[in-house]
Amino acid sequence: MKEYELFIGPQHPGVTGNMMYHLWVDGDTVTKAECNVGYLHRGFEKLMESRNWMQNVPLVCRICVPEPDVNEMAYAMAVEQLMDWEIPERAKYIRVVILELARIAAYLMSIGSYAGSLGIYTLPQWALGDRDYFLDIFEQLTGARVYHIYIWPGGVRWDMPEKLPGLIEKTLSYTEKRLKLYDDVLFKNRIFFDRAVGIGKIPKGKAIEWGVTGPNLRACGYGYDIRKLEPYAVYDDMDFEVIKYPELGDFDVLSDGCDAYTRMIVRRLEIEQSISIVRQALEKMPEGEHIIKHPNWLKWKVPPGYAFKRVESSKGEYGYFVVSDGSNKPVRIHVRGPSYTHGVNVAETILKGANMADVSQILFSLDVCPPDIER
Amino acid sequence: MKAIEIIGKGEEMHGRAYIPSGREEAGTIIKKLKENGFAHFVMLSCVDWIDKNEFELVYHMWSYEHKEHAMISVRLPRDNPSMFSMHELFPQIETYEREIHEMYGIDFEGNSRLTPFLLEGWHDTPPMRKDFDSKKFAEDVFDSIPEIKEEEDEGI
Amino acid sequence: MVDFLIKIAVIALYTTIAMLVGILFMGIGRKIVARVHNRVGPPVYQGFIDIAKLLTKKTNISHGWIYDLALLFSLTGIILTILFLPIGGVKLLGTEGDAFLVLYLLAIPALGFALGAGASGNPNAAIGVMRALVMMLSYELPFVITMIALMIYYDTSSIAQIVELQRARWAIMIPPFMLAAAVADMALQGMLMEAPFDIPTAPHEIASGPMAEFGGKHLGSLMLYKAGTIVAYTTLFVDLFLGGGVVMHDGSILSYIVNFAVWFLLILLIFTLSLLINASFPRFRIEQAFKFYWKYEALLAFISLIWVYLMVIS
Amino acid sequence: MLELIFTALLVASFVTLFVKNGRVAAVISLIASLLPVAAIIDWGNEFGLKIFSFGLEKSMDFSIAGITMHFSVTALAWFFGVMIFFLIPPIMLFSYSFFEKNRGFFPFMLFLITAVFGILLASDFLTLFFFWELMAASSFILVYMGRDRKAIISYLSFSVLSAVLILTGIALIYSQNGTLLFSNVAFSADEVTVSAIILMIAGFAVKSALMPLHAWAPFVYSKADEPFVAFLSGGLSKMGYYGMFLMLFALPGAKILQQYFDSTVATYILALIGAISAFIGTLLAFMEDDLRKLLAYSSIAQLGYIAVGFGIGSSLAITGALFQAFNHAFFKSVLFLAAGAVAYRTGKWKISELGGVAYKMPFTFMAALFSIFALAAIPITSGFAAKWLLYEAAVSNKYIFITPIMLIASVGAFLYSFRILYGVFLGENRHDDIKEAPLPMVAGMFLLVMPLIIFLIFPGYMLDMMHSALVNAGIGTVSHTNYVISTGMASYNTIAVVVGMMIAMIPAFLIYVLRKHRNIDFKDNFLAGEPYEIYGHISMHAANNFYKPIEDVLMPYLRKGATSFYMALYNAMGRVSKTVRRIYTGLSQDYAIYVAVFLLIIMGWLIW
Amino acid sequence: MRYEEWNKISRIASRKSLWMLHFCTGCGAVELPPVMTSRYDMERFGMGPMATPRQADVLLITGYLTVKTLKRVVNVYEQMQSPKYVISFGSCPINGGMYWDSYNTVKRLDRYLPVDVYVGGCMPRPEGVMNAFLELMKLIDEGKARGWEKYQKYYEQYKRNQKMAFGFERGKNEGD
Repeated sequence: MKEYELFIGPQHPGVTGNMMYHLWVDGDTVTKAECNVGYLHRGFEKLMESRNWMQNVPLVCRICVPEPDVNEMAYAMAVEQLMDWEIPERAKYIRVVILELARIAAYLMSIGSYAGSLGIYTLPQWALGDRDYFLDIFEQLTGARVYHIYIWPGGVRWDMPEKLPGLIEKTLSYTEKRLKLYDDVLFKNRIFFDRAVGIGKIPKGKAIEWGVTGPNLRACGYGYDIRKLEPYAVYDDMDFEVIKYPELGDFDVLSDGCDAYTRMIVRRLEIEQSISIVRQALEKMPEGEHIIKHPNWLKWKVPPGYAFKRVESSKGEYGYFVVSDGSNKPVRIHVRGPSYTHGVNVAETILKGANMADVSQILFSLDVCPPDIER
Repeated sequence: MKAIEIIGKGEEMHGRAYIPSGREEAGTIIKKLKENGFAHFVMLSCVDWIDKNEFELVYHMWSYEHKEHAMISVRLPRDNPSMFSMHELFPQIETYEREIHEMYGIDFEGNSRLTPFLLEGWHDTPPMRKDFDSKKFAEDVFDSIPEIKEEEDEGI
Repeated sequence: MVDFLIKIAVIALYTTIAMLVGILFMGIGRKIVARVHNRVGPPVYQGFIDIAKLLTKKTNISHGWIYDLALLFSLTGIILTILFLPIGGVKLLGTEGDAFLVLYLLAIPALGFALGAGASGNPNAAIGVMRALVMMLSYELPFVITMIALMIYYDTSSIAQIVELQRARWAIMIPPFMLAAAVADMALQGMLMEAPFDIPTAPHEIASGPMAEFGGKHLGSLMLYKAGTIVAYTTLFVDLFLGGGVVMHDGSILSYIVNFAVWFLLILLIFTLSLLINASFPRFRIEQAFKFYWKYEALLAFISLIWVYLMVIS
Repeated sequence: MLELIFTALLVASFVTLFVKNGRVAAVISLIASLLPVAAIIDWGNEFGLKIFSFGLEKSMDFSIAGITMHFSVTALAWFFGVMIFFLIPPIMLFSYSFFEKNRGFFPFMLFLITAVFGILLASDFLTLFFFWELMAASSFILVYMGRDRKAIISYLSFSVLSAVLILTGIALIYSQNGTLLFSNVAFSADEVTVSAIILMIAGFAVKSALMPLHAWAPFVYSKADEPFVAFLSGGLSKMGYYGMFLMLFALPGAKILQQYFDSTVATYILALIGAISAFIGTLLAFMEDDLRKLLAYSSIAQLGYIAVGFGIGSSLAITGALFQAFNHAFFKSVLFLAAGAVAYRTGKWKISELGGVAYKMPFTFMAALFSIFALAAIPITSGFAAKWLLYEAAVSNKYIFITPIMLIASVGAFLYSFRILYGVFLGENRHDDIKEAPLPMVAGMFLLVMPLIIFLIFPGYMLDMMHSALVNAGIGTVSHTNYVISTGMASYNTIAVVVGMMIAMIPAFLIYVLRKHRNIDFKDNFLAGEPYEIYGHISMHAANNFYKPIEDVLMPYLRKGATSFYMALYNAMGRVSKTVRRIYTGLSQDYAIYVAVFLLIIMGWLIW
Repeated sequence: MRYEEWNKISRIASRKSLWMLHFCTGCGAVELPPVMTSRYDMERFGMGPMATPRQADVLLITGYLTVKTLKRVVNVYEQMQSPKYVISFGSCPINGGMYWDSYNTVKRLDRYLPVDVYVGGCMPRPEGVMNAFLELMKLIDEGKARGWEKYQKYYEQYKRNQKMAFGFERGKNEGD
């Protein structure tokens, strides 16, 4: 046997969470990669089938740890569709605010971890420290730092406190200031160019066929964003442009796209975009109810039918397929996590032929999050 | 709906096309849709209709061109279910098929990688089937494990 | 006889102090990096605690006698190296060997470490050692060229002699050696395995590389080795370019203390500089580091060498 | 009595030719190979190694068919004799277990020893050439036994090249001087002499595998029997340097060259070639997967240092070069023997297929470890002193190109050393069914390691041994005591290093002893949390393409430069030899015509 | 030096230098980065993440354990060198938490590994995590953090329970 076997994960600093890539390496070139997941499999979909519609709300947010709100949002939207509910305007705006804040927090985490995989430990410290201020906002808004259980079918759980917009604005402007520092340390660093350009390339034209979504797809030059394609909440009122390769703002377009460099730059730019969306939403937010009146949770029955709702998460397209037969429990809820394609098929294919030193960089640049693969 | 036009059958469901299909023709339908702009394969999911004694496989596809979602539904009998693998059309279907094979016990002809995916050393009924009782299993297995009996000992 | 005993005592004292300084530096280094990270960081004596903990672990795992060589070689080699380096102008055994000897003595711990890592059988460790050796090949080229420049200029290869000859003027004040010192400082970055050259122990890539299987007393001795390398390499740099930190030459007790203090400050300065570079750069891939050293660094080093050569022959 | 030694060696070789049992042949050869050793020890009384004496004569004239062969032993020959003949008994001891059956190794090896003995004793060019060809012929037969076409063809063609170059040189010298006795030859700085010197040095350089003429070495070293290769690399390659030393310093070749070119450029080129040899050999070595080829490239590299020393030409440099030659003779023999021992047990040569041998063959590993320390010039063997002298020489002569190249080549030696250590001996434990090499093999290897440790502590003894050779050549020696070598630039005290190391080892030893440890199986390893048992077998030996990253950087340059050139050369040689083979018709008349034509050409050239 | 005194030095040193294993077994791992980084900075107490089990002293079970992960956790725990400690995060390792009826998560961790400190909550806040570390330091100081000794002493019982969870005892051979 000429190759040796390496395990990246489950207990390894170079893997995004609790999953494993089984690599066959010859010299320093990966000749074969196999993704091995299931370390986090809790059987959510099975558990949801035995809980009623409202009991599932605290469960769904636990599917994706770094950005739980997209789960709540997709689940709520799917249930609302089956119930044929129209939710209050204010709730929609609050949802946009929390979704975008969660996106910023998730991007900060992903940028921090990515920088860690490149060996610059200053940025993870800064980015994750700054992310904590967003968790403070969540705490004031929802009462929890990580699992918010805030977006319910029918609206949001509580109204936004009066003083919160001030805090949010303060945090956002602080983040904007910090982003300049991040640029100096990572995004405009010469060694980052050297390391990331041309690494982990998704072949041209394959991205859509392989099911690549989100920032990873936009880094390949396709301006597809579910917030634009299928606007949910009030995204059609928001003024923003989809960021895609090669329009990378004031960052140099060094590579021909689809690589780790472009993916990270797209993420970096989307933080600024999210900041502007949060500001717009806070500005335009109307007064009014935040939730519609619910039926009794224990007896709540949902009309039969199929519903599929997608939202744009920081990792890509997040979809909930909800099937109801008219009883008080769902027949089937199937979650489409973005990492399902990124982490398994795409990663296995693009790791083949990669340099061993780049494996962890590629995984972090794809922003693979194992909980949404295995649920 | 564009998808219904292309295939020539199906119904609209909450703004999405729902196309029922037979086991054999599913492959041609998906191929046809793929060629006609439905380039993004969203997911493959499975529903266990235990009352009707059948599994329903739902292929979700999305077209960036037409901005439209299509669900192709294939119903299979619950005993010895098997389906044709479509991983050659979209590579990620392989993973979905692995999961559904493991969770429902559906066999996919032509998929050579139906190895354990999420579970390890699983020998019971496939867990996502409706006749598998998760609560009972957990009680049987995990609650029956005894506690560690400690001796009365100063040292520990 | 009394002289001999005094000499032995001085050598033992200085070596012990050097090792303690090295351990202290590990704590100081973590503190400095923590400040860059906006953190408080551990106490400066953290290195002592870590090493004490590792050496008092209950279980110590070994992969056989070759694996234990890592412990024996790494600690022995680094102490031996320090014996041959003038510290604060005190020559210890500095007159008994020269710069080449020091270069090769530094290879003893590295090779011992490599043997231990190889004996653990872990592929991560083997790859880590491969990277460490390639790094060695990379940074040695510019470093030896600068060293040869010094040797040609001072017409001696003994470090003690070079320190002695810098009494009037530190080497770094001579124009070609400014360039050489800049090159040697980047080489030092590689020797100390700080970013962008912390490739051999990259945790995200190879799970801390050669150390993957080390724990307990073995890891403790490696930490001691690491502490020793910090002192050895920075001292080597200070001896070569900064006159060994010698500012007083009268041979009084006071001069020993002052020289020691200056030496301490200088190696702290060099070490801090390397930490600040470490905190602001990602790491290279190994072949990029190799290219960096052999292309740019070696070229600059060679320019300084030729400059010195022209100065000497004219 | 000298004839007796020659006769005894020849008789022994004929006897072993008819002995079928390898063990018996080995014993006979071992005894026979002690004869030259005894002679060396006896002569040692005059040249600095006083042990015992039985009054062996120092010179002899031997006439046959009107040609007189002049033999006499010089200090230089004696020093090379020490280097070479002390190698042979341990190799024979090793061969005792290595060859079950006598397949011709022993008779030709003894023949080879005879030839080497003759070369060293020869005191005229004709005798030298005669024995040189004897050496080439017998070693060719030993190479032929490896039954590898590439090896045979390249060795043959390079031997012929060497012979042609040397013979031409001798002819030129004869045409100038009319005599072939070393003592009577008087050189003058004219074109003919200079070209003779250069031709002869090139001829000798073939044998010592110097860079442009090294192409045969990897093929031959990787295919012939191990004990022979150990001697080929350890001993025979030194014969080339013996010849070079003879031409350059014993006969005043270096001075003539300097006079002729009016500068040191010729010798500088030799030094540069040596340094480049060392550098390229090192680079090629750490990219090689075949253990024997790796050692072959390593030989090319290590032998390059000797050429550097000769090229620099100062007393410091030549001392270093001779010291390096001595060290190389021993450590490289051990390494080849260790490779042989490993192959004897496992049957494998590829580094990527070996692994974990040290756990089963600890003594072989120990011997290899020490020789690798010597190879990498780690100051716990004598390997360092030699290189140190060379560096000192290069720096004190202000050789700003050669010194960095030499130093970096030496750092490169760490890389391939580790490749051998890890790839062959450490890493994944892949060989559960092997055991330690037989006792004679281990004993042979350890005998060869001994000098490396002795001369670590007392390098002065080594310098004493070469003292008269250097003085006779008018070079002068390096000031030294038994354990301190001083140059103008610095001094090196081996006792300080050894004692310092012992003291420095105390803390490490205390930690090692005071804290108990537990040995575990290598399967209980860090696999990112995965238990080994789930997978049954996990391949963990990262030895294939080990230095891939650096290979990726350097290979484009090397491919353009060295490798493709030599491959082209090899292909050309293949074509030439095919043509040559067409000439060998098998009819004796044809051969007679060839010989006549050849002689006519030679004579015509000489007369003209 | 007597064993007890040596022990005391060991305790003092290991209290102030707890190296934790970088192993995110569940969702609790998301609250570790804040603890590690500039906001809470656990390096103040000499704690830091380590890449491999041999180097580490503390194993953090950050949340629920699936059967598949438990196998790895046990392997990792056995590779660590004693004295070693286990801290469990969240409610899932205490009683199963949200996943009390899941077929794939083991519920009570102390039946498989000796746990020194539990942190409740879902998720535990960083302050709670910090408090757990301080608590562990206190326990070490008092000589009460002896989970590893307990594991050695009742090794058979732990092994039996682990095998039962992995499915060996259910009459089926795992891994085929």
